[in-house]
Amino acid sequence: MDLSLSTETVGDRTVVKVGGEIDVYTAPKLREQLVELVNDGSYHLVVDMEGVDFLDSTGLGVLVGGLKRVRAHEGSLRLVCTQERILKIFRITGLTKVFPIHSSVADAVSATD
Amino acid sequence: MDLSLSTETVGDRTVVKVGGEIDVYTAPKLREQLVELVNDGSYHLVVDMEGVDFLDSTGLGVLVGGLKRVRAHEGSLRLVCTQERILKIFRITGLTKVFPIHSSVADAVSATD
Amino acid sequence: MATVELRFSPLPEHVRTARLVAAAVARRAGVDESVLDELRLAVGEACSRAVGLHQHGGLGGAVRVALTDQEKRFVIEVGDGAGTLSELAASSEDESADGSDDTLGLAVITGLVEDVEVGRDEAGGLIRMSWPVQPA
Amino acid sequence: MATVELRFSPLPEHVRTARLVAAAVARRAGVDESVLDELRLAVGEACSRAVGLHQHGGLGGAVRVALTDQEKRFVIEVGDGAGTLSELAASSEDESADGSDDTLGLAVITGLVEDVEVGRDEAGGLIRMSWPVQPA
Ligand SMILES: Nc1ncnc2c1ncn2[C@@H]1O[C@H](COP(=O)(O)OP(=O)(O)O)[C@@H](O)[C@H]1O
Ligand SMILES: Nc1ncnc2c1ncn2[C@@H]1O[C@H](COP(=O)(O)OP(=O)(O)O)[C@@H](O)[C@H]1O
Repeated sequence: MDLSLSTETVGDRTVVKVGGEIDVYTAPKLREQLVELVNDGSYHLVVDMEGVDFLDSTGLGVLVGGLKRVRAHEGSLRLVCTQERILKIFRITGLTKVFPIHSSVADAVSATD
Repeated sequence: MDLSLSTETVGDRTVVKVGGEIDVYTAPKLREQLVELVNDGSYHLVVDMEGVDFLDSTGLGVLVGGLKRVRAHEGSLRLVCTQERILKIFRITGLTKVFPIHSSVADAVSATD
Repeated sequence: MATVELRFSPLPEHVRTARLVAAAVARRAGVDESVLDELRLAVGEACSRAVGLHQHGGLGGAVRVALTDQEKRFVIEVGDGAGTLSELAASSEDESADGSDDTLGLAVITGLVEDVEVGRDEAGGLIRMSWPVQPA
Repeated sequence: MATVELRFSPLPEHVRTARLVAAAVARRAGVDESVLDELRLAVGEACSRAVGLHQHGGLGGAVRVALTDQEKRFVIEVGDGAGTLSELAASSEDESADGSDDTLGLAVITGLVEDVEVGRDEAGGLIRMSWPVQPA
């Protein structure tokens, strides 16, 4: 299955809803999307991963890249993820310490820490 | 997907309902079933192919083998099939001339020609 | 080189894998959805035939499926390693088999696929088939 | 010989095919359903890494995935043809890449798979992983 992407603005946050497979083949599309948002001045991103079926390290790399980009503008990148399978991948790579991970979009858009 | 088989007696006919894929891997199971029925004295068979998703020449070979077996006992082997994809395979191999093909089990069990 | 090449030991269960791979790679290469069913069936037939040859001959070795994405055609080659056996089998009628599978298999392939060549290479028989690719 | 072997030109799209094939063959070999997701991911990581090495090195050739059904283990080997490049890449930090994919990839593999060896053969790097098989 391919990657699907949609964005929505909620207050000062931009929610990127991702669906399908984020892998070595589709990750470039996600990277483009994140780069474009930052270039357009969206520095507070929420990536909603609830619709993601598959995530590999290329996808993780793109998310880390996105985080670096928004941080260069004092921004934030928060994830929404409750799928154990996906959370495990963040855990084994130590990235749960790098990304704030929320259990709902509502949580993520209102978070401020 | 694997092959599923179930049999039912309707008057003097035995209806074999086949589901799934009949291919080089699963065809032996269908062969066994047909051989067993003939050995048990069921010589008038109706093979219901409506649940078949995939059929290859190994499957055709097993049906032809079944036909030979029942004919050795003056029996019959009728097929039920309305799926164009499956019918095409019988057509290109000339087997529509060999098997009576019916559009419903009711038709097949009442056919006498 | 082929875009994707699959080799498998001559067992019926791997024919399913070959069908799966051929259809997935063909779809991705731009072969029309409407012919994917036929392609899957044709590849399965060619592989079943190769597996049968290996098994009848008591041969080890591998069946090879090469998938090549050319500009305008998607090419599938299925090669057995049955040497000269593959010729014998193609011409002889195997009376012991139900309904002479080998003849039926070739009938299905030639009935379904417009562009098909049944030939041979060093290892044994080689069936070459191709389908048009939609411009991306 | 491997039960099933896949070779593909080093393009990201074929990594999906490799995942698909590995999972299908492993399932059929009797690898437990509960680890198939991890197996799929690990194979994808190993293949992505191999594709990356070929692409960074501007190399042609092929990535090889060998699937071997042993008595009690299902073994997957992923080999690149990147020669000595595969060592360099494993140790160097690629600062231009987002988040150093190669390190993440290895972290995922070693985090997921209990039995894994990262080594090499004549052609280049070789990642060997195995999973238990349920008795049929
Ligand atoms: N066309 C195929 N190619 C490769 N693997 C397949 C294919 N179809 C099914 N499989 C895999 O084989 C597994 C077992 O299929 P099945 O036919 O149900 O097995 P069994 O014969 O062991 O009952 C399936 O769960 C699926 O992942
Ligand atoms: N894991 C996979 N391995 C091989 N082929 C796949 C896999 N997932 C999907 N495909 C095949 O690739 C086709 C195209 O997938 P998709 O990602 O939607 O393509 P595209 O990038 O062209 O939009 C699918 O229809 C499917 O048959």
